[in-house]
Amino acid sequence: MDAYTSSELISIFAMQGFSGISLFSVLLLMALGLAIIFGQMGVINMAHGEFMTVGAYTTYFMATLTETYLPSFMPYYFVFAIIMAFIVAGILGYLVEFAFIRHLYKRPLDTLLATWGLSLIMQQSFRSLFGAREVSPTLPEWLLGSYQPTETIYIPINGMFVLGLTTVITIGTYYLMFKSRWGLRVRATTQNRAMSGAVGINTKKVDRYTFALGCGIAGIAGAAFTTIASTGPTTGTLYIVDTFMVVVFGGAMSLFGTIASAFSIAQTQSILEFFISGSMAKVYTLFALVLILMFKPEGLFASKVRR
Amino acid sequence: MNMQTNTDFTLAIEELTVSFDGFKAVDDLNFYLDKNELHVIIGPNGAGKTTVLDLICGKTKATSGSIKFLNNELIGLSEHAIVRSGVGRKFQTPSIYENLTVLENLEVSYPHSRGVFGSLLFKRNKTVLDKIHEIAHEIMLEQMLDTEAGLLSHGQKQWLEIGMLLIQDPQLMMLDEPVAGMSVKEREQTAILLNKISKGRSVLVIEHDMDFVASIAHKVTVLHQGKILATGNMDKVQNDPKVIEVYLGH
Amino acid sequence: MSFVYDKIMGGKKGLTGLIILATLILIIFPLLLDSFRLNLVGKYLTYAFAAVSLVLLWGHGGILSLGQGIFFGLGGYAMAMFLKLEASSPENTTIQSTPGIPDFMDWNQLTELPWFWEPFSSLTFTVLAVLIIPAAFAYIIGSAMFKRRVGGVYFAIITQVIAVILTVLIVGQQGVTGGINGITDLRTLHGWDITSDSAKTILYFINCGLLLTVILASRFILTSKFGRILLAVRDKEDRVRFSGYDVANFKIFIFCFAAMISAIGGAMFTLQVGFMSPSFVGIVPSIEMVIFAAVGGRMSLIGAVYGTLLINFGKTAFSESFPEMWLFLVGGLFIAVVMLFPNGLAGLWNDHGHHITKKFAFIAKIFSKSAPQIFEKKVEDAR
Amino acid sequence: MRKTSSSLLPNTIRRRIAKGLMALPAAILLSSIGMSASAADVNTTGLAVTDDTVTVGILHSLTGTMAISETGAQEAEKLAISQINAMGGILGRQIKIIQEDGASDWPTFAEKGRKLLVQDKVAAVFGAYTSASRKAVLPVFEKENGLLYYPTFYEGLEQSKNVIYAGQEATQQILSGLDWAAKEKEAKTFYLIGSDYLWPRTAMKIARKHIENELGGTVVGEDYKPLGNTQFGSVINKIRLKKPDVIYAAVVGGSNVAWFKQLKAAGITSKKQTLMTISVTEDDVLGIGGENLEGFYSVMKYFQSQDNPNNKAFVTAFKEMWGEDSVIGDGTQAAYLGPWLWKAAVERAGSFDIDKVVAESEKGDIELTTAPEGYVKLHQNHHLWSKTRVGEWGKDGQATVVYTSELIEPNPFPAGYQ
Repeated sequence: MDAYTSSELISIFAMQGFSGISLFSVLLLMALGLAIIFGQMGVINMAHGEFMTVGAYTTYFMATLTETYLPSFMPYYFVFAIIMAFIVAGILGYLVEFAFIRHLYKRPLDTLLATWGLSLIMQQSFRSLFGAREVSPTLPEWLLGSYQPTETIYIPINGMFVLGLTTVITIGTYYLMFKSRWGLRVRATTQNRAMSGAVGINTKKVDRYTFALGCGIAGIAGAAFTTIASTGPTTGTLYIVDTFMVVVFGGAMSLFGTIASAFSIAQTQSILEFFISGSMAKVYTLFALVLILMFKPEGLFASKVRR
Repeated sequence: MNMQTNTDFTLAIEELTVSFDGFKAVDDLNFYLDKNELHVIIGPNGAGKTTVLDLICGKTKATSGSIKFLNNELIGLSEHAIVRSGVGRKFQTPSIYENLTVLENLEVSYPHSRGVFGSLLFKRNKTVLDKIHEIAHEIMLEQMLDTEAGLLSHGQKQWLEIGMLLIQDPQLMMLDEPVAGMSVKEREQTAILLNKISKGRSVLVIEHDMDFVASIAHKVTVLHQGKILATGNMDKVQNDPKVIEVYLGH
Repeated sequence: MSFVYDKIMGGKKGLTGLIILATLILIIFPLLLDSFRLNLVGKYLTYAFAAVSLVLLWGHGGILSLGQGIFFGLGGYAMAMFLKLEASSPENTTIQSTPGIPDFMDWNQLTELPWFWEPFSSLTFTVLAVLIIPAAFAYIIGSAMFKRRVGGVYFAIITQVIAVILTVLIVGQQGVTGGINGITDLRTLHGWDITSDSAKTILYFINCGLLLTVILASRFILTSKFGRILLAVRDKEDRVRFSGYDVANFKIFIFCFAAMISAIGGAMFTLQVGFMSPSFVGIVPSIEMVIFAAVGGRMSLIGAVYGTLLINFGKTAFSESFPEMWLFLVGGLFIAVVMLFPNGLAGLWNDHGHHITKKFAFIAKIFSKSAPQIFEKKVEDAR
Repeated sequence: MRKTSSSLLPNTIRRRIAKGLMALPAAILLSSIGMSASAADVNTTGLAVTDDTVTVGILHSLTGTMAISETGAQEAEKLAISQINAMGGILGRQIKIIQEDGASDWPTFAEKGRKLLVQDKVAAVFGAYTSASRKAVLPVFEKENGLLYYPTFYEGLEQSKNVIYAGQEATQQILSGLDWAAKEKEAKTFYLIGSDYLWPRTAMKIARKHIENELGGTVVGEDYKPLGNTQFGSVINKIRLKKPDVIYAAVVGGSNVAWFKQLKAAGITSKKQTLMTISVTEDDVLGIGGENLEGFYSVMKYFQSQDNPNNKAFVTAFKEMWGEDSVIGDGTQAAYLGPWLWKAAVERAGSFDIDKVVAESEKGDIELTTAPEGYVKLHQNHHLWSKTRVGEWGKDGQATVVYTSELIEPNPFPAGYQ
């Protein structure tokens, strides 16, 4: 084996640390929307991955539009694409809630089946609209490449971008759900529907907007992921299991739990991948999760409830 | 079991404490229940009444202390072992199997063939049916054996759950609010029922309805913030100044 | 006799349903369908084992397993390992650098058979393995989960993760498992050519026989006191526990039994289709199995078989006539089942006639509004 | 079939001529071109052949994860068939297509393959793409004696009577590319990375043996990621640690996109690092983006940019049929060869009978001088003689061919590489 200078090793160490953090921000961004929909509302949304894909395709659509009609706007379009992704996925979520989720709040396991059907329909819609091939939006120059704090350290800019975006969205979600009056209504509704209705909260409206918000965040996640991965009709299926894992492992009701869970899963996987070759890193990570969940079925950070 | 001194009690709870994230729902509780005694626990909301029942039947794990039933320690036993040793418990809201008939509800509660394979090979023979009819008669549901339990009135559901305990012939029966949601007439019938079933076993009841308590209780304990405020017969407790303060002060 | 009649056949109503099903799969299908279609039906009926297992587990026990594919796969792989060893005799594999081991091992530079493959050269061991390995695996998962009272959604998701782990493991360890390609090219069972038409027909009938037996055994369980306790656990778990039952044991038992049934289906699948691959272990097949049970009516054993047949016929028919559209139709069907017929086919069967027509009229209205050309045909078919 | 209407006119004329010729003694006809022999003569095994049509199957994934890659292949097959029909078909018969969806699901491939052979009695099937789908349908084709034209590069180690392999087997694709890297780039150390399934693992096995035994180089790392994996951060760091002269990659599908985007983001570009891949075609570039690939090399037998008359005609026809935006990758071109190879063999056999067509194909002298990739010849072992090319990707998503090998003999069971 070649000899390495200590500065090289430090650089690798730093970059490895960042790739763990980068995976963490990806997992967290994926899980945030679901933490609201599944954690707060109890809806097992198997189409969550497809809502991310909606965000990704929206970004692609915006990129194509900008490239064709407003090429000089290319450096800035991405920010608008993210907003559009949120709006489009949110509206779609709003409609889906209206069309059938609202009839199923009392049957959570049935939401799983219905949303699975929905995910099939959405996948085929993507295929019909955008074709079966993977697409990739042209990214603005400033999102490409890497930041070099020293000669040997390369920090991917898209990774930092996702990290930053995740931070903003997480803080935003926190304030919305736990500090704002609206969040109070959401939490009241999910904890006691009848009582919330009685004290004058329009629970139907709260449900619909909460679901739309969760889907909107999924859309943002999808838009952000166009910078690191691909977009195809079945992209969503790649994410869905990981997403559920993060939310469940963290303890479904807890935002902090979701963050901690994303962090521990990401670091475990990232470090294992560095030392173990092949797919086994994934197997070990998932296996550890299942073991822990068997001992702590309520998830890592669910608070003890007096029963 | 004769090594112990307090052999006379059906139930002996000593220094029992449970805390949820630092909040002590039951705090250093000492409580004794005699054979053939019908004891009612009263107290304001959040006093820890239901938690005490949960602790006895193993639903909640105690932080410290001891619960002895017929001189056997219950803490550490699993729920089904506690039930099999002779402790029956009715829940606050009637907890019956709505999709099964009254007969099937009682049959499921019949204390035989409780293992997996026993239940697969269980046969509904004459002994079983006789016992079911006997209990159904006692809880005034003999005419409704083939009715789906979900169709019963609220009061009848309460009786059915009591019947499901009775069929197991427990030494200690714990009833959490047995007359909640009942009509006046049903309350009277329930009082008679409880007086009848307390013969030959100990009964622990949680109840809010003071008239009902007065009509059944041999002894009353007032629980407040996880501690015993007063204990004794109904008159004594009702006139206790601390009790009056707790009830009126709120 | 009356015991058998009441307990297993399910009385007059149950017996009628069973006879209709038996007539359909044992007489009508073999008479109407050519050997290709009959083999297809045979393949679908192997999924019905898993659907029936979900009726027990989910419909009656309230335990939603999104991992029945695990057990279907374990059963299928056990059988495939036996058949593969037979297909890999040194004479058949002279072209390999190490003759006498399965081809995919040779491709992955293995030079000898891994130890855990050895016993699978015995058919007796294999048959036992098909039944016992999945049940034992279910026992481990079940004890860990149910003793700790993991249930509901968590159980569903954990079983799903286990399915993912197993898939990644099988794909990643391709030297000993055949990887993503699976174990392919299985031809003979003790010298009997299982790819011939006559063999396929015989296997079809064996499969039907096993399926009917499994339904009868499940009936027996459901009509026993165990069956009522299962329902009781589903509706009021605490009450059962405080009636002196060790609830976990009941759940573990039914989970193991369901695993065993699914595994029989998997083994029959391997025999009839001639290969096994990780695509039967993962999430997608596992969820599809739940859908089969849901479409049939989650409480009905026989309904599960019809649900499986209906979805798979539909899938094949749609994909032949509109290959680019079938996901729309299948997806729409899932949603419709959940929204409009929560009790599935069995529920429709039990409902009154006018009720059915009303519901159909409703769907027809929705469908004709949203996508006239595509859906019209389906509505006609459904009628 | 969208644009075949243009071929209708010559067809009807031809058919009329054929009908007129029917009046002549059969012997003259058969000896002349054998075009209008009756269905019974050209088909003794009950295939779906009538007096003026012959039915073939196309079996690719239209749905599921593989639809991405298989779209081009089925488009090319349809193009070739429509061109053949426009030329008068095969043995005077128009080719009819029955298309089935494999749905990216191997058992579905087996089911549909069996349906095409048993129910539709097709004379040939063009289809399958992944190794797994081929392995799934293979026993069916052998059992039912069907004929499959398999359109993509693959791991080798297989030779079935019932399959014609139109893509390269692994040694054809790999060896000369590595030789080129060792010679031109003076590469000594290699880092191998692939998706975790049979083809990349077999390809890497061959590459490793060649690097270690023939080139005197070393493999400094070998990694396989699960299919669909989108996180390459740790692997990229490992690569940085090992500093290989060449990264040798066989990552497929959606993972491929993530892999190249993350490489670029990590600052690993062609300016500093030689990267050679055996799994990127023009199709994949659409998803990956040319800017992420610029300067990296692909080893393929065909690139869309190839400058020869055959290819120009092919690209024009393909775009005319499937749209101006179409791109054509290696697998698409190989798929296009399938119907032509079949046509050549059928016409020489004078029959659609599978055994006769296979027998002609096995003579080892069927050649296509009109192949877009240049020239190919069918070897006795059912694979094609072909040239291997190294292409350097440009920002526009097209590759410049920087190296073309000699015609390489296919060798599905390479001694010393197993």
